[in-house]
Amino acid sequence: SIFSGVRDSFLQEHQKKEAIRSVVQQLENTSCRLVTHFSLIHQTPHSKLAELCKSSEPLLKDVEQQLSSLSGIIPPNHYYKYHDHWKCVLQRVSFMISLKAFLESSVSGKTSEALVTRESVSATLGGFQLDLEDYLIGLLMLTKELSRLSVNSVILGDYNVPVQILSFVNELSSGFRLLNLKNDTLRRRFDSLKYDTKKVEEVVYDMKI
Amino acid sequence: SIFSGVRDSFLQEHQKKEAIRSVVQQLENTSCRLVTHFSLIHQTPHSKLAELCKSSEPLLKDVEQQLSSLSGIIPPNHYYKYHDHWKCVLQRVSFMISLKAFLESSVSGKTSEALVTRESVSATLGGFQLDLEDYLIGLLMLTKELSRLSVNSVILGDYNVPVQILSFVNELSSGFRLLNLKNDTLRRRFDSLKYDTKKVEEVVYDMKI
Amino acid sequence: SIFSGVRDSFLQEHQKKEAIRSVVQQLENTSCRLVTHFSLIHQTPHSKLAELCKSSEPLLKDVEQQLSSLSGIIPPNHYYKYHDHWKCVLQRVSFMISLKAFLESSVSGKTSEALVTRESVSATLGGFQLDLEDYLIGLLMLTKELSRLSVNSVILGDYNVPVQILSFVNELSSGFRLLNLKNDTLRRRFDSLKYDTKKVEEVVYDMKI
Amino acid sequence: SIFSGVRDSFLQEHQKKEAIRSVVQQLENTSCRLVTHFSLIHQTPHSKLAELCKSSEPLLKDVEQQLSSLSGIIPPNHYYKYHDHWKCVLQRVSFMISLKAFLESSVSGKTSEALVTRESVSATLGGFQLDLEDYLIGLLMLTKELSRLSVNSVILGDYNVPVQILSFVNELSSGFRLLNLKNDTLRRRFDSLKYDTKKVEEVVYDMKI
Amino acid sequence: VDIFLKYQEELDLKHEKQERLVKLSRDVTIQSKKVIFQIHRHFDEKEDAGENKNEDILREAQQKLDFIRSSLIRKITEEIQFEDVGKFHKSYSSGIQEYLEAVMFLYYKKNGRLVSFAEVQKDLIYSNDEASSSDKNYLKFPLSVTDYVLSIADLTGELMRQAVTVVSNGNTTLPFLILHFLRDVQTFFLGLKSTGNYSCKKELSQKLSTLNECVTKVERVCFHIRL
Amino acid sequence: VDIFLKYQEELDLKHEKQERLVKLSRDVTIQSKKVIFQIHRHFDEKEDAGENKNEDILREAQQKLDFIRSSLIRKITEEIQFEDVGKFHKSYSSGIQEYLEAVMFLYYKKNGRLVSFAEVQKDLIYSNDEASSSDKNYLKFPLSVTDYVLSIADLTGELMRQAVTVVSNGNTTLPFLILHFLRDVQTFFLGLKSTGNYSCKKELSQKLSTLNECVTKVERVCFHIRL
Repeated sequence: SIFSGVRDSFLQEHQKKEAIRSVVQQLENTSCRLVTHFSLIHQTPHSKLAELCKSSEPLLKDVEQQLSSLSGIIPPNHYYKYHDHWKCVLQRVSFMISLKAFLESSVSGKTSEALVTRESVSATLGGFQLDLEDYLIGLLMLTKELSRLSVNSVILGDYNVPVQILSFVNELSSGFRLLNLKNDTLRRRFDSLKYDTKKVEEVVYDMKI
Repeated sequence: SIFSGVRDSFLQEHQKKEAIRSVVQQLENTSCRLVTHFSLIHQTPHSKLAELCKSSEPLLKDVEQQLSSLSGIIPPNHYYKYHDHWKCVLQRVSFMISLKAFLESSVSGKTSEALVTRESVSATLGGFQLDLEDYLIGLLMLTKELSRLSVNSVILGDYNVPVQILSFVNELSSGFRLLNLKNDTLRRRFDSLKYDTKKVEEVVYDMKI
Repeated sequence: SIFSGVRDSFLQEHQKKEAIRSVVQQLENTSCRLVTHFSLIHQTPHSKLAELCKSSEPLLKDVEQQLSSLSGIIPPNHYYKYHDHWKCVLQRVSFMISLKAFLESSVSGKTSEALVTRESVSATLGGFQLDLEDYLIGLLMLTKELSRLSVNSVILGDYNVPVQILSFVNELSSGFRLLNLKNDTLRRRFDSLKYDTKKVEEVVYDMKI
Repeated sequence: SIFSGVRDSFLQEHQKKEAIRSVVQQLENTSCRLVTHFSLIHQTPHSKLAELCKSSEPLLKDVEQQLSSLSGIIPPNHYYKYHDHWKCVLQRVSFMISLKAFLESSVSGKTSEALVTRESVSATLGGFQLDLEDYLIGLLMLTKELSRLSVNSVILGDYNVPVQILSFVNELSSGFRLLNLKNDTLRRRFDSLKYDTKKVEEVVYDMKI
Repeated sequence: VDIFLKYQEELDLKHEKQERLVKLSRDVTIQSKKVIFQIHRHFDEKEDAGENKNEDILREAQQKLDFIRSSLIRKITEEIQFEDVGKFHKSYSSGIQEYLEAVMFLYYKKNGRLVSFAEVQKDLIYSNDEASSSDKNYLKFPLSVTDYVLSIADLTGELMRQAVTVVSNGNTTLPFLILHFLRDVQTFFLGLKSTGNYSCKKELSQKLSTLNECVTKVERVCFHIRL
Repeated sequence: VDIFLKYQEELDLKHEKQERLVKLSRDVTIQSKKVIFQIHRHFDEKEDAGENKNEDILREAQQKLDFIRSSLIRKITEEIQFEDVGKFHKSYSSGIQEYLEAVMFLYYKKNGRLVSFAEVQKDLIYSNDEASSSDKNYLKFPLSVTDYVLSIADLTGELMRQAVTVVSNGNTTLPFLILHFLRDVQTFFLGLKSTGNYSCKKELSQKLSTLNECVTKVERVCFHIRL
């Protein structure tokens, strides 16, 4: 009958969503471990940051593998149909990857590599598709974290870091100002970027005095 | 008829709830007096904190007694049926007990005793059952209070306290990050822990400068 | 540390909730099938109702089995901790069992057996604990269904059924009025009982005219 | 100090409210019994209505006594300060008294006495002040009940009652149309009066045919 | 910062496309609603209004639907042909649901039963007259099963209204046919619910409860006919 | 039906009186807010702006408050003089609270402490110049303790703003005085809470939490002064 075909489609859809949910839950656990790992930056002296970044890589490998399982479930061209399921966790992972890039450039002094591109994040994710807005939200999470890091670097005696952060945050700000944002999540998070910038400026100003 | 039996059950249930409500109201009054008592920490110099803690003990005795009355009313196995009635007040009392423990360790310098365990809180409550989440929420209320205390200690000239607080709050933060929190009350309050930590960091930072 | 113990508790708690959720989901599916099954009463002539009731019994057996699995998961004394998880589905199942009892008494003419007791529902559920309020809410769902049945019986030409329903609903109404209901869910649903009664009265009235 | 005086006022206020609440709770029980008593009108033949009204009088005596206790608690000219506490129960009692008056006039045939005045209700309440809006809401509750009674009178074979009800409801409608109602509770309830009137008209129309 | 210029372009293009799709979807909604009203007007007529006039009205409705399909929905299809399925679904789904409702209503009126998913999907395949895409000589609108199902629920509301209307014109047969159909749909929805954690749980639950109300109303109508 | 004509009149009179009171209350609010802004402007000035100028501003504020009292609040008092206390309270309480806040703010500025309930009530007793009511030669506005308490909570917001302002003008003493005062108020509110199920529980809880925020902000100010 007409109805039974529809019912079958619904059942298949249901099973696919359950499969997605299961992989996403694993991803969330890994991303949680990543966040815990990188939360140590606020207590880690600059000389040990390279090591901290290095030791996060097995976790990023796990992420890559889990995303590869996820890719196996999503039918071609149906990324956005299920996007809501992994949006949040992907933003967080993207945030972690861009944080790692910033820290590594801070250590190496190659400021041109401080900002990781969307393509580069996606590559680290084993080529898993990354929505532009999710990548941008990840960057805004990064600036929030860096504003806090600028305070803690001073406590740790690393007086160079806040200056690097300020320059990076200023660059991001001018970038974001180019975008025509609608009144959505991105817009609201962008508003807090202004606040984060101000905080970093105060730290650098306090150090000058 | 069936309904006259139902009616009796309803009457008994009603009376039980009234009895619970009445004891819980007394508990709320006592917990309010505790909060008022400990609100003085923000104006009390470090040398007088031991005394302040000591003089809170009669109020804690009252709490113990009231909880013992409560235990007498709750039928066995029905703790969670009425849990919502005392959840809030128990969180607040647990917060007060963990605040007292922190202050005492700050005075004595025994930093290993700064964090009181759930078992220990429950013992202070005369053995009254304390749900794990309620204990944890109590700890998160504590970090909020301590972030405020770090500011006021500086006003009082006690420059050592903010450093103690920062170390304690950092310990708690790493502890909480171990937990895989879902999107519930605990999670939302945990987010404010990050904010509190940031505030304490800024205080220590300002002192350094 | 304190927190690794907490973490273990959280994991166990999480697993328990997942196990409960999984069984409850099965229960929901079965209860949905029960509702679908009994939705046929509105198209079934009175002479075939006995058969309809009979053929629902395998589904009720499934419910019994699933509740028995559920009992295996809930630790003793923790019924009310997780009550919210199965409250709704249990109300619906209780509704179905009391509907079956009413229909069977309507067929056999034994009006004294029209109203099933809570003990009897609980027995059909294999002895699974049934909260008094959940049982009563099930009865109020029943009156709503019966008010609809009174209309459809007339369409089917079964003119005796609305009279039976009116008498049953009146009995229930006087029962509920004995209870001193507070301003809660039960109270609100009781208000709709008045409305249902009125509808049945109008059907009987229309038949008289 | 300035504060201690204020605190005393608050305590006294609190005690007064507790006393009021306690009496109001008794009133609610009595009014519940009144409602249960008069719910029998839908199953009582016209010849027995006089008796039913008569036997409600002890309950009304209870109400009078409880309201007299209430009067003893309220300071002179402070009726409206605590009005919210007894508003609902007084509306219901007023509804019951106006229902009784209507039934008695229906039995005696003195249609001029069908509508009881506010002064008269207040007198039955032992002179307790009755807010105009509460009295009017009581009347609107009455019309709802009477629209249901018109249906049930036909079931009971009392074909005269619906005609009396129609005439009464029409009179009330023209009365209410005189009032300039704001967009409040009274207004919303008045809208349902139109619906009730329509229902009674249909019953009388059905009987004519 | 240069890279942000690229991001700016990508975001702007997406927003503009969303905007165009929302506008097209609104047009689809408005036009489809008109078709539904037109069919309702048809039922307002007495049953014996004459076959010819009724057929005229139905033919006109069919033409309007053909127009919606070949112009508006075709434009939507062109907009999304190279896009990921689902990326812009939210922007146009309300229009598509309204269109489906109109198609189903007309089809029910003509054939007394529900049009199948395959039939509706078939109508939404267009020949591709652009030379550039030589590998693919047709365009297919990606119809979603969820939209199809939600439209069925909306259809029941129209049929309920119809049952109420025709009875006051003295038609005492159609309400029973409609009741029968609505109960089939109700059983189908209940069945969907019991297949488990189906997609769009919340939306379906809402639709199911209004569907139940519709059934109850048509039952009242049939009850009064029977008495 | 005749009786309904009487009801009509009673309802209309009540609604009209409510309307007049709401309007008066709004005027009181507007005027009182102006006074509060005026005092704030005063604090914007440097501390050493000269005693004379400051005194002028305070005197002007006092005159405006006298005017509010002797015209607007007097009119309110006349409206409700024969009414039950509380019957129209909701219609005018927001204006009265704003007035009390202004009175408290000015009084704090002049005397560095809280004005008592009795003092505010005393100012709201008017001589009655109407010949008709010979038995009572004065009119008294029935001040509610609750309104008084809620206004104290609002006052703390103004004082917090003041602390932030003066510190940027180099005044490092006043913030500590204000902090001390706010903490007293905080303790008082906490004490009220522990006396039990006090009236207006919800309102007080809200005010208490904004009060806590004010205290925290002033603490930050004092912290930065101390460093």
